[in-house]
Amino acid sequence: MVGTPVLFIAIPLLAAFLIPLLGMIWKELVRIVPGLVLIYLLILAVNLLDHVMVHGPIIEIIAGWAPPIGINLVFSAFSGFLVTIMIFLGLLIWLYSYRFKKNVGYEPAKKYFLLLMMLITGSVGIVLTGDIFNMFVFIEITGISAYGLTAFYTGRDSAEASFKYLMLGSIASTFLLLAIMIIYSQLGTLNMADIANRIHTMNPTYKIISLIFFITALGIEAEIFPLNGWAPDAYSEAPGPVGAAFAGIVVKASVYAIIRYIFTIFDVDGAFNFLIIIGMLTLIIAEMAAIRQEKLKRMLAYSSIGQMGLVLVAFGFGTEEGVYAALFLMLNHAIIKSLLFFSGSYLVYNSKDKLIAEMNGLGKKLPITSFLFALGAFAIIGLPPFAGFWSKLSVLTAAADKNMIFIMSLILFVSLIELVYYLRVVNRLYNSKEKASSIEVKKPTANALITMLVLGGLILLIGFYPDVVTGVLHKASAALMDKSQYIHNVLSINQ
Amino acid sequence: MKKILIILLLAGLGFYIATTYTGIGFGEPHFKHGVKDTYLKQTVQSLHVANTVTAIVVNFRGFDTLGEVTVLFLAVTALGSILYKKRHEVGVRSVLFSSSSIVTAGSKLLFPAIILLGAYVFIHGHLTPGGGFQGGVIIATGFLLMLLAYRNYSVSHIILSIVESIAGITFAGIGLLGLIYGETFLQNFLPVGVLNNVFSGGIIPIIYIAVGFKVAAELTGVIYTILHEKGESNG
Amino acid sequence: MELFINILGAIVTFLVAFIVGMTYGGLNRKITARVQNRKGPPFYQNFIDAFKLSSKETAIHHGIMHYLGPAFLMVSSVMTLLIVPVFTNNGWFPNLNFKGDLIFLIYIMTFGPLGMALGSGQTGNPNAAIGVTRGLSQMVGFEIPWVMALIALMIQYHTTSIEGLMEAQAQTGTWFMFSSPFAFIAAILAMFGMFRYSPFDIVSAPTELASGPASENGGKYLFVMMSSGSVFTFAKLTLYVDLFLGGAANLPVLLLKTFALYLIPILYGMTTPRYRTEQAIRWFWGWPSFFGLLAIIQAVIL
Amino acid sequence: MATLYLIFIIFLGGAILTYYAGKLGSVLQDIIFLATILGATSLFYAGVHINDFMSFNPGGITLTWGINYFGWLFSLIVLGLGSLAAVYSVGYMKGKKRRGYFYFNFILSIMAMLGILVSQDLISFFIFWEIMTWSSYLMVIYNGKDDQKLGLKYFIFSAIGAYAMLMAIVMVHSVTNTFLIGNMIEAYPQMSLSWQIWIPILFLTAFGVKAAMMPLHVWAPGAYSSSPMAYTSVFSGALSKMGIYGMVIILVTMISHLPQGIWFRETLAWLGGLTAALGTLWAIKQDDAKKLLAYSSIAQLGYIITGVAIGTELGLLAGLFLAVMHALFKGTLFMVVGAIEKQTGTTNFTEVTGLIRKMPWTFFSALLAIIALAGIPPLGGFVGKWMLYEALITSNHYLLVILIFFASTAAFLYCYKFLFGFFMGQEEKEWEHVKEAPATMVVPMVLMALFMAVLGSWPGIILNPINNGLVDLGFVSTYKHLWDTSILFNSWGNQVVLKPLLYSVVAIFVFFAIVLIWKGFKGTRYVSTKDISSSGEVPGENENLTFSLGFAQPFLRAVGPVMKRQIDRYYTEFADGLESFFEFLRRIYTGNGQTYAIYVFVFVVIVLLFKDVLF
Amino acid sequence: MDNALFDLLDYAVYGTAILVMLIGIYGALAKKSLLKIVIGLSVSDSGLNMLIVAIGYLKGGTAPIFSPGYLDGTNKLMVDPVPQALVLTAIVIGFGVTAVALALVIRLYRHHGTLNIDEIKNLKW
Repeated sequence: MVGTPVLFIAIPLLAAFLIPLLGMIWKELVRIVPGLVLIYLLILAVNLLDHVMVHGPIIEIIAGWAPPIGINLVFSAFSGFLVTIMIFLGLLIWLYSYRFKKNVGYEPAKKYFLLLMMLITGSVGIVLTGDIFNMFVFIEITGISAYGLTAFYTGRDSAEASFKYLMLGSIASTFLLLAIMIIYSQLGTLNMADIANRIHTMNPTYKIISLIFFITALGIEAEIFPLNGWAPDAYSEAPGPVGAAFAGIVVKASVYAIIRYIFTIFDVDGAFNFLIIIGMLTLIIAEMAAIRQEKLKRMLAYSSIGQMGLVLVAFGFGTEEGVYAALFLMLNHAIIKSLLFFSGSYLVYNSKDKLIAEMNGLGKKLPITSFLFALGAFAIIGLPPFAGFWSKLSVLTAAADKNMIFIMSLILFVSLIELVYYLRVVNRLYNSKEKASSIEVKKPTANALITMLVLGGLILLIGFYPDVVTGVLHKASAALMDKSQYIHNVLSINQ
Repeated sequence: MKKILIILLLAGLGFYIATTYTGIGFGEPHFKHGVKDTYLKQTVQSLHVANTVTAIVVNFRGFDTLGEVTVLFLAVTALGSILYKKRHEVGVRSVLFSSSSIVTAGSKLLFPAIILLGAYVFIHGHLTPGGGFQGGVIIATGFLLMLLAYRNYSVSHIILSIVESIAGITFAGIGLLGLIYGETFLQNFLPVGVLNNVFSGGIIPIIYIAVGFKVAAELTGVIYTILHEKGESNG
Repeated sequence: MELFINILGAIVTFLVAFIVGMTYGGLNRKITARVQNRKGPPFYQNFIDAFKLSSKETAIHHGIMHYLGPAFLMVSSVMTLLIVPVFTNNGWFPNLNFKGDLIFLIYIMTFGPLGMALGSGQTGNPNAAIGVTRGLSQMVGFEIPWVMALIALMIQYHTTSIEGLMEAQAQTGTWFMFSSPFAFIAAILAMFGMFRYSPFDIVSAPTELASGPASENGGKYLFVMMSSGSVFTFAKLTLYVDLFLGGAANLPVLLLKTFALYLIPILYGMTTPRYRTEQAIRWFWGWPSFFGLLAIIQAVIL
Repeated sequence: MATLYLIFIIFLGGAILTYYAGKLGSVLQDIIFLATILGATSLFYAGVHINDFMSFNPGGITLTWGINYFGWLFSLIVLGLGSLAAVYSVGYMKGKKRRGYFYFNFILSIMAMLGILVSQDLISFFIFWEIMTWSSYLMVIYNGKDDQKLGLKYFIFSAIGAYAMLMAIVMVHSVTNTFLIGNMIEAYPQMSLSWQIWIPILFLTAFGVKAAMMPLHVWAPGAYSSSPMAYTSVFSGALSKMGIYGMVIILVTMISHLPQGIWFRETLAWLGGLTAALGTLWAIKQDDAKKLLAYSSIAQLGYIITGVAIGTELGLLAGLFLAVMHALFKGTLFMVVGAIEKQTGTTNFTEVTGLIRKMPWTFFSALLAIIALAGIPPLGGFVGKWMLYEALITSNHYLLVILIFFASTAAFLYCYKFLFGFFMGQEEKEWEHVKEAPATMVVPMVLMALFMAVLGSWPGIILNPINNGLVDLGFVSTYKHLWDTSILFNSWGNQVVLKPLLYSVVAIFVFFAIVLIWKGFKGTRYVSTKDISSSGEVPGENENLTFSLGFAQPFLRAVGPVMKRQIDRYYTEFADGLESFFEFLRRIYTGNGQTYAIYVFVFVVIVLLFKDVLF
Repeated sequence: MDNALFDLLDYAVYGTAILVMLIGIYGALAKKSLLKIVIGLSVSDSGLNMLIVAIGYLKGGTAPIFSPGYLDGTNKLMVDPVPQALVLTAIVIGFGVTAVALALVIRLYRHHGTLNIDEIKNLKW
């Protein structure tokens, strides 16, 4: 063992407090340190995940008080898997945004990397924590970092996007607190396992009301329709890598939270169907909105929302297969959507007014970037032999096993819409009828290229050889499904 | 129309919230196996801390507090990022009036007292109501007063940031020390002392003092940053 | 030896067909002239023309396809002749009767016109191409009732070979003309188009301009074309006789029956002015096809 | 059996190598490209045993690869045509840009098609199917001037098909728990009736799209005509056959067990017939050779679909034989167009005329291919047509046979138009310099043309593998019963003996050819095609009187009502309607943060109100 | 004092808290000025915090502080300290959010020259 799960939180926090000091010593450290931290965390995560695969979940207690009393972190196959993805992605995002734009000065860079690191930490915290109030705190950490990052560019609209995000975010925290307090006032505990253990003693009406509040609050973060008004704006106005971070990290954490509540904490069966309903709604509406977008990033944003809807649907099946599918989707979405955001930012960067219509012929000017974008587009549509195919297949298989033919056909119909708008962009990239533009081509930096190539390679790797991930996914989904084991694991820890 | 809709919505929401909470009953115990009893017992028994709330905030749920401090830290960072301007764009102070001498003199007089009060509050956080947050806020009020009173009063950003950082490092560092000397993060590894002594409660006062500094510095920073925002230029 | 006799028989058949076809052509000209109150050429005029054309020297050509066009045409006519049994219940001149069937026949009949079309296409004469497209269009028109009639026969008697149909006809003892009247009508109406006499002489449009495949051909080319046309006429008439009129056991009967059939399109044409192409097509898809449909219905019911 | 792995590795590696070899030199690139395709092809025929299967388990899914006789039959089309087209491509691509891109996708599509044939499980089938789709899509947008979004249309329709297939696959999986095709076939009779109906429909949709079946054909004209011709020969010749391949499997293994199967067959057969008829009519209307051939491909696929759909042995034989023939003649014709495009720069009939003397070999191949296409004896096309008619007549499809007949007769019009438009007509100064295409392009065309001629009299060469394939699918052998090396039978016992017919045709033709060329070329003088008398006028040097506009106008006027509206329009209108609905829908996102906040509360209150229903 | 009044008072605490919260939300939803929206959010936070503290209350309980004098009189009822601790966190977080919100308002005002939320919708659809 290289360390314990708490280091996922402690180390970045320590680093975050250190960064301003380090920055006074050498300015470049501000950019380097977060990367080092993330590299360390990645090593830690991979090691722990490896350990967890064999030896079962690690329950870390904090401040020396056993679970119902103190706060605990749970690094199970499920949460560990998500944490690993998040940190990996975080590292790539860091690498990509290292010198993302040359003209960014010291102060903004410091803040950018700080906020980015804390965004990742917050999300990791959401996934790891075993305490509902602690989760609230991490959600807020993530939230504030996200507001700051959204408004990072001092252009006109980013503040608007950020404000919308903030407004909905604070409504979300209101609901979250309300829900937490309902639970607390009924059961007198904040520990997830403890709550799960005793939830059946709770008055069902209150239980459902608190569940609704939870879903609403977390749904805002997880971009569920109709709570996702902030999302397209925030995605499109935030810097490109941050968009990737939202799609790949923040939303995943929120979805995790919803899933944790529904699968582990509450024992409300109707919640699964509800997940399917809102998931489908989200998926359909988002994809329909995406097809009419004129700006690439906004399109990607809607597409992300849709994907999350699909993830929720997959979770909503409530079967292990469904969970497997959902996790696979999350993994793929993290990889592919990041690639799309990464390459897309350079495409946007090089087109007038950020319009898709202005992207004619970029395939020639930015060959690698465009190629990778096309690869990502193909993958996210679910074309074999790329990564996206396997997840789409598993979602459909899960649906078919639940005999939900209608849901299946809807998913496929929506995939068709998705295909249309992605291919429109790809078609444009490789359309040689370019408009004479005087804008000089801004080539991606070397580190950005490396990042994109890594992601592209991963897409191909998973596509050709899904076995690299399926083992972990199966373990992870089994871990989520086994609720009593979770409760037992957490509550049996005694100092 | 829209307002009616909103009112209806809120009425509906209020109805559900109200039924939920009134069902709980005010001032009555609603649950049997809650954690609060353990907290009340353990505060005195193993931590030797008088203020249970402090014990919960700093020790039992110290992790929350670490997150909370981070939130503040992030708020300051985000604020700085959002309001960041390149140097040549920096505007003048937006307080357009000079305060009267009564205010300036009074502020100067009060300032040390306020700081002292703040310090007292966070140093005694584990004994009396109050603590790092409260004390920090009080100190920040002092700076707010000074900023309002003196047009050219300036606080060094660098110092603020150093204070912030060191305080934060202290908190997180103590947590990690707990991991090293004890078994878990944020575990108390110092002797707990005697109940109701200033030097009691192990790491709790240290952390709370650090929090106090941090909150003071951060709140001051927030106020300072917002005040320095360029105002309407037609004054 | 047998092969030799077969080849000899084929050549004899060809010669007979050539002579009979030429004569019918001449008679056609004569009859037409009489109806139009002209004297008209003698009935052997065609032979004279043929002799004249064949003895002409060829001096120019327009390229290889131009050369070969008439040869294609000849293949089509001769093959049709070889496939169609000339005499019923007669060991003579079996030719290739057993080697092909009606579907083959239908297709081999289109071989020539297409080849010829290519030949004339190479001349570069626009009128040739215009004629060709008209001809092909018209073909699409008349093939429909024609095929319908044939299919009606095929499905009624469960055979696609001409021999088989003739046997069936002989067994029932009734000419198909009477037992399958609709098929007969459809086939006869289709024949109007097949023979390309007025009002379906759209291809060559002889009265206004020199169009159609023949427009750049002279001398030997025209001779081969002419003889091919004569042979083709005879072959087709024989086919009709075989299928609908009970066949013919010997030459006089054959001549009688074929000539009687030959008169039908000629006489119809004399009374009718030429159609436009699309009118012709629509005509064929009208009543003739309707009769073809009736024929099929009849065949299915029986 | 590891040979199969090796083949796919060769393909993949070759594709990547070829892509990057362009930086080193174009000759090297050509060599690697040819080596890949030819090497893999020869390896396939040398080292892969039929009916030898192997399994492996990626991602916990059992996949099986191996080839049976039926697949082997199609592999002939894919690899045979693929190799020839590859040779042709080398000439075609000389001096063009983005050769690496072209070669890469070329190799990938060949690989994907082969992959489809060796897949014995639905997942690898689907994977290869999709690889085939996107690699061909990339070819469609190769020219980069996709103004009408033809590539997009192609992809969308392919995706509709692919998703339908995916749905069926998943449905099958939920019953059988495996993805093996064999298990699917076994489990099929036990499924519930609605699934028994839906699964074939979904599969047939997928295959129908690739086989350009009406009404799913609308992508085809654009896609066929806008991809580079060297590829289109494969695209139309081989790739569309994958649809037929799948269709036959579904029809034989599933629908024949279904009591309601007759409706499937009839519908499909009629759709095939309509496809043939409408495809032909639209082909006649085209002025561009690529478009003409594209519509003609649709029509030809219609015949094939009809043949396989009626499901009798003769029908299947006919359909599959036509499939092989179509690969041959349409491959050749697209190559011809490619050659002309390369030499003259255009493929429009109204621009290019009189190439016969400049490109004689091209003309020769085109002539034979057209004769085969038209189904005129004695070339191979006739065999297929004959079998199709006989199959239709003997299985009581009387109206359908007339429809088919109409289509194939009308096809003469465009056949003639094709030959006339390019090769006949007056020779223009503009095209004086045009030379015959390079040998690498001519040789494949001529080879295929000759093969077609051979097939016309010895169809047994192809009928034998078809027979083997059908036996593999569970039919009794039709050898000596429906066909012999050069004799065809129908089920009523009638026959066509091809060899003597061929000999007589050749004999007569040669005889009269000699009569006509008696004095030889020396005796006669070639005159310019300008030296003609047209309505009494002799055209000048710069006048071009070639009749090329409004070709077959009277015929089109006659069938006018049928062609008033393209099916395309319905799709376009539907899509437009959908998009405006989406446009309306996305106004939910008003841009006002407050509204979004209100949505949140609306959501909460609604869910609270209906909480008893929802939870 | 009769019991009914007590009961009413009991509810009044919750009621007030909820009412404050709803008023805050109303402000956030219905007011056009960005500042008022931020204030509204802030107010609703306060209401919520009141509610949370109210939940922790126990009748007759004292503050959960074991001050020197307290330990002697044993077994006195104490109110639930947990909600208080939570509220502390919630307040601080609320502060952070409000600070960021104000900063954003400043930015928006800087760019748009208005605080009317209806006019700040460059991003839509």
